[in-house]
Amino acid sequence: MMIKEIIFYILALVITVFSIMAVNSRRLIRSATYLLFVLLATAGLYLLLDYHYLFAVQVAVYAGGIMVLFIFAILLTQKPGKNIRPEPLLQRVMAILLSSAGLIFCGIIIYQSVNRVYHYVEKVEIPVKEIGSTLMGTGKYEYILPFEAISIMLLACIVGAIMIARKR
Amino acid sequence: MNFLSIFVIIPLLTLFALYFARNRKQINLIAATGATLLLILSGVLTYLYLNERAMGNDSLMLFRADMLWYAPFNIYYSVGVDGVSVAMLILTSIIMFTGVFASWRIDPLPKEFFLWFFLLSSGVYGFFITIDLFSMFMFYEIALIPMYLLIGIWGTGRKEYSAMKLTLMLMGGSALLLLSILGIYYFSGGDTMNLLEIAQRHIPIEAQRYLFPLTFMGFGVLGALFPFHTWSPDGHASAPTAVSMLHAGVLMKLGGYGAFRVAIYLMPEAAHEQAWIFLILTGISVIYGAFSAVVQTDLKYINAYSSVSHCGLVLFAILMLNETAMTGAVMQMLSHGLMTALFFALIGMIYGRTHTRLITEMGGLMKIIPFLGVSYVIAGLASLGLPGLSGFVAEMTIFVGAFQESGTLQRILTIVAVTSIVITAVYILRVVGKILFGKVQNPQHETLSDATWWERTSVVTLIIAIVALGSLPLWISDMIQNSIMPIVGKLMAAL
Amino acid sequence: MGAIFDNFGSGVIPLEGYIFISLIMFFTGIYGFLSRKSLLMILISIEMILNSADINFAAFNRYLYPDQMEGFFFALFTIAISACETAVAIAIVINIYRNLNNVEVDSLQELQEPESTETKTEI
Amino acid sequence: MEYTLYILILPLLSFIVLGLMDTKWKPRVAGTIGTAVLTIVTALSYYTAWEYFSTANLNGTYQKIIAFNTVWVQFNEYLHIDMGILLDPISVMMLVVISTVSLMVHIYSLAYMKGERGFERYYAFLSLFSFAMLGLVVSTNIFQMYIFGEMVGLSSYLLIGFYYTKPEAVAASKKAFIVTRFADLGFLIGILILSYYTKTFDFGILTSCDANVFASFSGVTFMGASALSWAMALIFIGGAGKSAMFPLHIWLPDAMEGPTPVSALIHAATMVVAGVFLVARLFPIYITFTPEVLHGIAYVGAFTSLFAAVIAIVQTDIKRVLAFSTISQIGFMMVALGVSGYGGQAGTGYMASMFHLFTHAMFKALLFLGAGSIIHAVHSNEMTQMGSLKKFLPVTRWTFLIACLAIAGIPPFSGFFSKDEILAATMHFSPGLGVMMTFTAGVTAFYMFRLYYRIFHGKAYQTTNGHTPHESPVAMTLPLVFLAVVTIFAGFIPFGKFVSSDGAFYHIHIDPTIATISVVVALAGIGLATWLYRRENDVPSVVARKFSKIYRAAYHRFYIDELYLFITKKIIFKRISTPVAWFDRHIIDGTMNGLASVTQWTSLKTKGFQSGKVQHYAYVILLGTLIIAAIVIFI
Repeated sequence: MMIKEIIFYILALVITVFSIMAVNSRRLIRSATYLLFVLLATAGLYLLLDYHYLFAVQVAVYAGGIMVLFIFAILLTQKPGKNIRPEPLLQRVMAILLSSAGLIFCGIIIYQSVNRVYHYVEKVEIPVKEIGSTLMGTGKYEYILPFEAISIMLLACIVGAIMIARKR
Repeated sequence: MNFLSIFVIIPLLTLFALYFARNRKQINLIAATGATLLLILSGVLTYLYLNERAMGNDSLMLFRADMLWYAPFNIYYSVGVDGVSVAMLILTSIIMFTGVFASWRIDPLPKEFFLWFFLLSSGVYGFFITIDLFSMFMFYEIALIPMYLLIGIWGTGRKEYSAMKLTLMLMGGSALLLLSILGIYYFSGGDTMNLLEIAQRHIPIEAQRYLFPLTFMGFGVLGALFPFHTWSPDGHASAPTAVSMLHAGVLMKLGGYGAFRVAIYLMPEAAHEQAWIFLILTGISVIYGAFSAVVQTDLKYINAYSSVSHCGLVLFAILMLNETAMTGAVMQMLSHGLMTALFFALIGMIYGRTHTRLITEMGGLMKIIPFLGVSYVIAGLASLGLPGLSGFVAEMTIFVGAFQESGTLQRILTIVAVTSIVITAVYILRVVGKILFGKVQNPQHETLSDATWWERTSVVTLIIAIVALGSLPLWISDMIQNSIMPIVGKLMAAL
Repeated sequence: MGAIFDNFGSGVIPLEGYIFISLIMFFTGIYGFLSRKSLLMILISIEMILNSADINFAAFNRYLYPDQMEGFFFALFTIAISACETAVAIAIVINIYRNLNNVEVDSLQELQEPESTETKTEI
Repeated sequence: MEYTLYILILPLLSFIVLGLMDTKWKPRVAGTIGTAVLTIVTALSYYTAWEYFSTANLNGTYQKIIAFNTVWVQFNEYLHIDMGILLDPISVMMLVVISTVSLMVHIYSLAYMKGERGFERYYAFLSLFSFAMLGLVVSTNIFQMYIFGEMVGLSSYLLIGFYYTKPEAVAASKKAFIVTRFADLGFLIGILILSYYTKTFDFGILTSCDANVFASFSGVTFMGASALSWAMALIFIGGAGKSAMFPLHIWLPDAMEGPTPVSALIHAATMVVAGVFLVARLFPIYITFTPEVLHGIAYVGAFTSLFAAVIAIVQTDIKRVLAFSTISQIGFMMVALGVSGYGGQAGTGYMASMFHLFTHAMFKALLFLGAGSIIHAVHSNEMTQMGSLKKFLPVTRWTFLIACLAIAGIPPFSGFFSKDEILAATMHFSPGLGVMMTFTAGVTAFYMFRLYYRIFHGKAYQTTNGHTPHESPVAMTLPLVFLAVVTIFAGFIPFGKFVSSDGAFYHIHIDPTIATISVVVALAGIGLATWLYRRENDVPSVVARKFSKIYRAAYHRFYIDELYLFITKKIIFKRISTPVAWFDRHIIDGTMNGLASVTQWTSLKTKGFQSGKVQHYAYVILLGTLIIAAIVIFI
């Protein structure tokens, strides 16, 4: 089982390194690329958790759809090869202070508190059929209502995006 | 619902009727009708009141009626009048009446002006007829808020500044009041807001000790208590004529009336204990206002400071806590209301002609506008306490009453207050001499026209009231005195 | 975190591992959100924050309540919503770019009270 | 005797009617109404006097009669102001004096004020004055006296300021009102003290000198003097203000800016003796309880008398000479009251004071009306512009001479008798004071004849632009003649029969020594004046140069006015009022404005938190969340 562990640590390393690089990069297009790596690594985590469907969605929606949007937006708004002006040092320092404070704070809490016995249940992959019926069902622990809400929201979102972005 | 409520309803009806008025003539007609009805009503009330008393009805408040308004806090709309309120209602009616005539040519927006004017007056009437603490407070607020717009829109000079200052300071006062009203409600048992009921109970002395200054100061702000008087010079100087009249004539009386009706009546022990602090302040007011008036050059400022001095005398007399002085205080409220309204009316009329209020730029007006000139002299004489005019009776009642208190502080302050009559003479005669007598300063003034009929109506009504009060004071002082007796009785019992 | 070291090499990936990764991602996103000026960078940071939440949902579901699917679906919906959000946000960004010719967050001042004009009214 | 009420009501009605009508009526109508009313009042007064002195006599003592009394305002169960009519010898005498002089002035003014702008107003004010003055003298209580005193002050103010376009007249009227008001302040405080202890305002009770009434005064002292002394001294200040006693005399010379008949009525005969009347009214209290205050009054009176007489010597405005002479003569009256005892022969001073009041009213009114006649002819007040007027104004000249002789104290004119009694009483009290008053009498004779000679004799009259002076019309000379006749014969009235300190009969008898001395002194004064001023010569200017310092000081009235000016302008205006007004605007109002500014400043500063920057908000939200979470978890 070592292989799983190794993969996990590799993914963790990738996420850590690339997320930090993503937020620090001077070029937007690089940031977007690093973000892509982060998202893909996350997808890898889902795979480790045996959520294959989630993995697929993550790759398709995030890494596929959203990233394409980002890249388009970046290409539309940025001149290629030009760095962004660095932000004021004070702002960055303050942001680092706050986020590291939050990190430490939450880390301590997790370190001290998460000691519950848990089981790792292996190989319990959720069949897509079950996912589909749960998503469409109306009973307890079934999700037709959010599903519909999301669908309407997506519609609204499409309309809204078109309305906002179109030329006047 | 009894007939006292008509005092509140008539202004509201007038207000409603004004909404349909189309031109200035109709507006004036409606406003004058409303004001006349109120004047008649106050006459009827006086007659009924005296009649009822003559028939031997000696309950504290006559024409009582209650209507539940908000049960959880025991808020009632309860009305009732005694001699003091009747006197105040007469005063309000007279000043409303003359105020309408004094603003016959108000510009711009006559309709809106009268709308606010009548709304304000309904608040004032409400305040005087109600005997429920909360309703009292509500009507008090109704009377204050329109002032902001009336000064801010129709005023002159630094009107926005003055309106803001006046409203903020008076609001500050009413914040103290709200606090004290809630305190009184809570400490008197928390089940009634009715003044008469609360008076029957005993508010613990510890509570009185801080509720009394709150109440007194809250009302004192409106009564131009030193050092909370500074809204008065600016406010009066900027306000339009009728508003100055109503404000100095009636609204400042709300302070005195409230201090007497709420602070002294409900908290006699604390009144005895803390009277000396406020006595000193009011003593300062009296003399300080007079001295300040001596060097002012703006007619309205002179009058505003003189109001500080005279209203200081009202609070001063109330704090003497004896029957004679308190009667004098109420008389002084009446007298000051009438004469200061007359003053402001005349100043407005003179200003409307000369377009200046600086006494250095006027002179010899007596020859050009004799009617206004003579009226101004009469107002001045009333103000400096000439026998036969209202000021004298009021001031003498106060002085004699105050002198009956044998404490050293009271003695000294009484003598200090008495000296104000000389200083008053100094500044009144200075103004009269400067603007009315002597040579005409500005050749353009030579062609000014004398008072029109509506101005005459307004001025003559006030003069008649002043002379009537000053030469036949007995009936009204009796009426007031009889109503003050129970309050003084309670005060004496608290000793 | 002790669990990570205890279980190191045992082949079992502890829950804390996932939580810590998501934690790092979350605060990196926060950092990006607070420190960057570009609207697109802010958006990228937001994506990271949302993503870190997704990881938690999935991990908790798998580790604590493996028989149920709440976390799973929540992550699913979050992904959908973040997609919507990104689409709209990017539309807005492009619109802003058209109007202002840049995408810096500080240049959005239309609704802000002007700072220099201190209208000190005398009272 | 209810009809006495009409003595008060008629002038009041006249005032109201004339005042309301103002210029709607022709001047002649207004004048006629005013004069007619006053004629009726005079007739009523005479009838009252006749009826009173013939009926109110009980066992040789005159009773006090309350003809009318009503409560005007009630302060508490025992203090109330009444309005009423009290008849006793002095009030009846005053009724006669006032109505006579007033009637004369009314008639005189018909001609004197003819064609003046505001003629109707003038008569209205005269009626008001008559009302107030008559009301004052018949007061039944001290507060009524105060009230009518105020109204007298008012009408004096209005009449002095009659020529209201003249700045001097306005200033003078203001000064008169304020100075008397200041004095009335003392009066009022005195009344307050007195009434607090005695629980009454009523003269009947007060002057009965019932020890029970004054019992509560016992042991009450303030700054070394008893409360009663303070009260009585303060009340005297009120009287001193009205009667122009030093140092409150300054308003009277300036009051001469008013029309001359007004000066005759108000500032010579009636209003200025209100103070004397007040002291006389309260005389029993003074003599019984506070003789030290009474003696103080005597000294104040004596000093004022001499002081004013000295100033009168050097004044050149004829009305001012008369004004200072009035002050001086009132000083005489005050001295007489001050030195008087109570009852019988000891009460000479009291009787003499009243007697002098009576005769002085007549001859001083005559002098003023005569001066008016002269001014009417010459159109100037300055004696430097007069001289040798005797041939132009025969009637005026002879009547003026009679008055001058009377005031100088030459028998058989009325002044002699009254002044002689005063000197006798003073001499009896203290020889020093007596000598001083005798000297003052001599000075009086001197300055009066200086006045007389400089007007009617001396240098020839310079006619300016063809205008020659001519005798005044009959309406003016008639009062002069009438008053002159009264002046000649009034001395023979057995005054002691009517007025005495205790109401009992008192027989005047003239002390030959004192009479001789006073006549000799008066003649010496007249002789000196004759030598100096009968013919135009340069002796007066030589003397004036020799004593230039004193002369100048006296001419400037010993700079008392300047002192007052300093106090009002420099102290009250500059040192008190201006700082107070500044304090109010800047400190008190500044504090209020400061509070508002602090509020505004705070909100301006805190407004920065609402930067409108999303990252700012996010930062604060997160920080807040963290802190709250930390608090919840760790604490």
